[in-house]
Amino acid sequence: MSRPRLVWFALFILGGIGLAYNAFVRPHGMAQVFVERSEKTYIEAEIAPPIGAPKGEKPTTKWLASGDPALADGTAVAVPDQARVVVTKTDNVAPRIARERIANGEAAVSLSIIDSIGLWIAAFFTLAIFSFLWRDNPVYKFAESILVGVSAAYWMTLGFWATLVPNLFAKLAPETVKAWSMPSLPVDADGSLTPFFLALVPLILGLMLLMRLSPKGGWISVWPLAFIIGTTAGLKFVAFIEGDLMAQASNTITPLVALQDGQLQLGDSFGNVVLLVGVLSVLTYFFFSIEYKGRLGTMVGKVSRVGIWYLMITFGAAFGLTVMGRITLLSQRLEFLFGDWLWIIDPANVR
Amino acid sequence: MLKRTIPLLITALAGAILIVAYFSPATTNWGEVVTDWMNTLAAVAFILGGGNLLFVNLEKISSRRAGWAYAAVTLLAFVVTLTFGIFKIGAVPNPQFPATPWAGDYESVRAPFGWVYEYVLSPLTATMFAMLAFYVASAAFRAFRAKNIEAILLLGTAFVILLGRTAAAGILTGWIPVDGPFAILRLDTLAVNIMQYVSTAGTRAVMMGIALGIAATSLRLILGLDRSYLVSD
Amino acid sequence: MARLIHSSSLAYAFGFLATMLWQTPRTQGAMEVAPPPVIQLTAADKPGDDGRAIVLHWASAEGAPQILLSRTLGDEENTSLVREIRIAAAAAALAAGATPEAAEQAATDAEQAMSTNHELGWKFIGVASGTEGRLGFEVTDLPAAANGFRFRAIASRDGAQSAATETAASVVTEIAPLFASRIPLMVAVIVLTALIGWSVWMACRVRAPQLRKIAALNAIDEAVGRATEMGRSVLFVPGIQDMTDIQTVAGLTVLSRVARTTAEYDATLEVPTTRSLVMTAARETVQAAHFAVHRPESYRADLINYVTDEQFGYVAYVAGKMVREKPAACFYMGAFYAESLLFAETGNSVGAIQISGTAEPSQLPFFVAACDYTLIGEEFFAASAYLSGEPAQLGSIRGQDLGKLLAAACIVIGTLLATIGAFAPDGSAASAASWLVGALG
Amino acid sequence: MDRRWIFLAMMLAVGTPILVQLRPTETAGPLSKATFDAIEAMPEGSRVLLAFDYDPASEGELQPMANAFVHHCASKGHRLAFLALWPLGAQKATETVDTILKPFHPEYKLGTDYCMLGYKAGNEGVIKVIVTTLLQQFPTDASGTPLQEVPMLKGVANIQAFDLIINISAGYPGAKEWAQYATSAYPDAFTLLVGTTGVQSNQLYPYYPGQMEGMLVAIKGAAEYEVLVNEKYGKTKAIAEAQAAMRKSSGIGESETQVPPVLQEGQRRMGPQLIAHLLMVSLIVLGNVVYFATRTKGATR
Repeated sequence: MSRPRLVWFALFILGGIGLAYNAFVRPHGMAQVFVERSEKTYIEAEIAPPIGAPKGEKPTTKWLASGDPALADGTAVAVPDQARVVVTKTDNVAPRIARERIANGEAAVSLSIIDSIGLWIAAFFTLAIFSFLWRDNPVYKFAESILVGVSAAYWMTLGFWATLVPNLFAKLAPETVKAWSMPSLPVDADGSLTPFFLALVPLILGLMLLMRLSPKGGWISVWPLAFIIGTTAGLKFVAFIEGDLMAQASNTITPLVALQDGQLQLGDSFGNVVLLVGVLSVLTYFFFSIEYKGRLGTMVGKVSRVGIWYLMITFGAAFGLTVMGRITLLSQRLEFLFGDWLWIIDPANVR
Repeated sequence: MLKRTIPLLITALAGAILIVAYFSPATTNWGEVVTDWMNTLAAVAFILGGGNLLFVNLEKISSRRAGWAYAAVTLLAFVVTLTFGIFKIGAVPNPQFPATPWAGDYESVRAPFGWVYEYVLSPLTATMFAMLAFYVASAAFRAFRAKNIEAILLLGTAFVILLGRTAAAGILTGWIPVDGPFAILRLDTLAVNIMQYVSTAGTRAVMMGIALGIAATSLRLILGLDRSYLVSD
Repeated sequence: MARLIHSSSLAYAFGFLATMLWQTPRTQGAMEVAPPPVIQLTAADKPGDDGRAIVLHWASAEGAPQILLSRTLGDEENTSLVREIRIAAAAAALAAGATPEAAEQAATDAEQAMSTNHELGWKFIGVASGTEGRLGFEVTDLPAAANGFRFRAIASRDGAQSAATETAASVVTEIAPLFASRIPLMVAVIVLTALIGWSVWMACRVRAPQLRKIAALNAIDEAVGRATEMGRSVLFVPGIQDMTDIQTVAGLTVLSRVARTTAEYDATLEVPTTRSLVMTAARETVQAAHFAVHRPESYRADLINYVTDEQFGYVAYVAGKMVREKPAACFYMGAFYAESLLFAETGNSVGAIQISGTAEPSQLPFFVAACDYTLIGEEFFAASAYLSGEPAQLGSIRGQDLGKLLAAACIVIGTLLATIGAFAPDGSAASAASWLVGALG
Repeated sequence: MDRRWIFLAMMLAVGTPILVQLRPTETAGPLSKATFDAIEAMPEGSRVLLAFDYDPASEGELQPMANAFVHHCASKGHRLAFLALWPLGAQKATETVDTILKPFHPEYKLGTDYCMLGYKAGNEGVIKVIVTTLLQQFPTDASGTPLQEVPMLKGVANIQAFDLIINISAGYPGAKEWAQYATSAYPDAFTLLVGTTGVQSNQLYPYYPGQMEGMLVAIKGAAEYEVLVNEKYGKTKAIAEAQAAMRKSSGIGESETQVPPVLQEGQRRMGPQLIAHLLMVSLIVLGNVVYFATRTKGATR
């Protein structure tokens, strides 16, 4: 066995022993998730319009929990022949409280095996990604493959349920979608649902786009692409002139001398001058149609050099600010490993 | 014609209509309608993406290309997650409509899809993001060298901000009185002043430039000057 | 039976009660002298808007610090008020022991009584100062009302209130053909379009402008050349946004040039994308580039692939790919977020030449620090035109510059006016400056 | 030098303070004060729109802000509406309600005191629409209740009816878009407060104080704001009761009221931050020492 391998092997063994000690010898172990299960019965009930409501108002049906007071006082009447539905609700319980309640003999509280396994999986993937810092390795490659597959499916699912169903299908075939998966789909005033034929446009464009998957008709997918590029260009053209160009120019217009109660504010005045010089010199840097040659060109070149200095300070500041966020992310990941998984720190005082 | 002229016309027409539409109360919602369509198209694009992913990985596996086993892992992860999600397997019933299984909450951590998110996707992406802490350190070590004025300004500012935004600022310069003539030298004050004046100036000008750049690029697209994404007939 | 009253109707009733209290002149315990009522209350549709605002004017006596304003209800508000009142009347009758039929009758009576009760159907909209009546008080966000709105104003001082003054006729809001508030923007759009259009025309007819050099652009050929020499691939990352971001489109224009060069040199160009629409567009772009240099046979669609829409899934994939395949040149052109540094540092560790371009101000520092060349902000958009070499596109860059000149002129003039105005806050310079600030946004 | 040494140093610089639970004291800067004051100045019962535009990836920086914002607003008695332009933002909003509103503000009732509008796809497009009509984008709230039946939204035609918008933003769409499409488009109708990640704060400074009245920058901003909020609302009666209940059920814990740990997350994270920043600074110094040393050598050779 080569030396680096030996080192790795030793590290793994040591890590394993550490984990075993942590999990079995320390009083409360590690990586446990506790849950409480409770059952709730739901009944479909018809609620008549209140007395005095304008004529023609129809009764509504609604699912109510079995203990709902409306069922008791007769405001809501259970729909006949409708089976009751029992739903199991699961909630997380903090480990310290859970242990207490289990000791008191509460059967509803228990260790959730599936979630505890989940914690181990999450810890494994965290370490797998970190291993890339050492070098590329099979564990990282495995994690990367999982990440690509899961995330592509995740976004596809979200796109389907959060956009395609409500924005496309619900407009094309509202009755069907309402019965199938969106019982809360709003109904028109006269109680019927009318399809929204304008939704045919994205449907047709979408189908054209999917032609890309076929070997022959791929060229037609350029049409929806052209539509997207055109509309994007139109929308952004106006939005950026209004929101960035004009608004920022407007924000820059401030008096160079800052007065407060007739007193000159030296610091603020200086700041305003610095700001104005900065905006103008950086704008000069972005002048493309003047070469840095000749009298004018040399001058423009000098001003734009000042602009570069401003840019460098801006970038330095942005860099410093960003570092903060990145370090927070790392400390959060380490808190997960030390806290949620290993249980060697407990900042929230729950274990 | 079909591959070039019509797409150019579509781009020009769509762009021009949306610009004009912004100025009249009667047509302002056109932008919203079109944005809605684009969102729908983006969702259709997920299907296109999924199809492509299937195709590429199946090809890798069937031709036994290097790393085909990883392609199989990707494929398996994709298919399993997609099945959990699209079919809402084990979705938590919606308490308002408990009898409609398809109205259930598939994103809950109690449903398989939500479980995969919570314990697989979320730690993976968060850790990938956290890797940045290491990369900013190595970039700072490697790239922040005082080679010339520009580099000195860049690293000097980063230095001030890094110190000014932690408790170190108080330790190093906290003794300078806040309302004294040298208050500007306090690291925290200096950091705020740099951001408020110098860095704001830089950012503003960059943003104005970008706005003009976007406007000009949009115009080039609408006028059909820039058509690099189109294959000639 | 109290449950019959919907909780929202309770809230409504409270609001209603509050409105009544605000409006009813207080007579008892009137230690304070009520101010004289508001006079000359007029309402007019606000011109140049989307039909949702009305401007009120009034005159009030000196010393009436607060004017309480109300309006009549919109159509939907009226319908729901009728419903609330009917249900409340029926509930009251039931609570008093009436039969359901009698309760229904009580509801109908209450509805009929509404039409004669003038105090019902007013909605409190806000408190204004006396001076606002002179300048014009804008009532915004009006709901739809077929018959328009009437308004009432009550002067108030120290809790003592005057009699109510009402507008005589209803005012119907009108939808203008154009937004008056967007006219400055429209002027800006037209001027900018004209400047760019004129520059394009000049460039085509007279002479293309001479442009200053951008180092990053000259480096493109060098980078591709080096990759060819070393026999390694070229990696192009078109950002992580969809085609709905102009940066992605600009990035693809740069891709078009890179693809031409790689096609000429016969180098391998890989383009992993994070959106399938971008993949579609990138394939078209690269194929077009191969056609342009007459090497359509060397185009390979399978090198341009969708990975995943998830930002960090994509990053994990591309970073892994870089470490394994060690591309000799990496291009990052488009919209980037946190991944900018992950890419740039990984690319650096495998010794690639790196050229980047983005208009995300927050990511520029990382590219500037870690890449060999960076197109900063506007440079990135100009690059696509630079690279084409076509006079028309080069002309549009000159138009962009003229736009900047105009913006800078506005800032300088505005600042001068504002500075003069600082010494004379009531002078014409100050008002000119504030007009300019307002017109710009 | 092998950059893996740098990686190791960073791991230690962040890991050690977490293990020893180092916590420096914070004092609030002007931006955090402005943010605190803006919420403080609103009369009780004001309508506040909370836009949760982030996801778990930026949770470390932004969740402490979200917690403090919600606790502060609820302590002032404001009515809260949660919405999200990021798909996972809605989930974050629910979590924040569960960890802050439910235990420390048990009097808050869904519908009358707060409501969940949920996630809506469409990025800035959503903002553009809801500044004029809320119903078009949100016909129902997150649980499917028609918006007209949500008591706290009675009579709300659009988001101009809100007194305050608080945006917790990790990028696009987020603070910039709220400033562009809400406050720039309707300057008089909105007061916008923003909690943001360090990375995009530089880009947002130009909007302060014109389009935003306050801004919390990164974890430092969160920690400062926490200090301000906890000073005034860290040990309220509801918190004391929640802690007493917890002590009763578990039989352990201190008898005195403590500021709940969940409201101190930002301050806690400042420990690793301090050490890591010092490491960064020393790395820059070291890098330059190495650079100048090798350069001088090269020149003499």
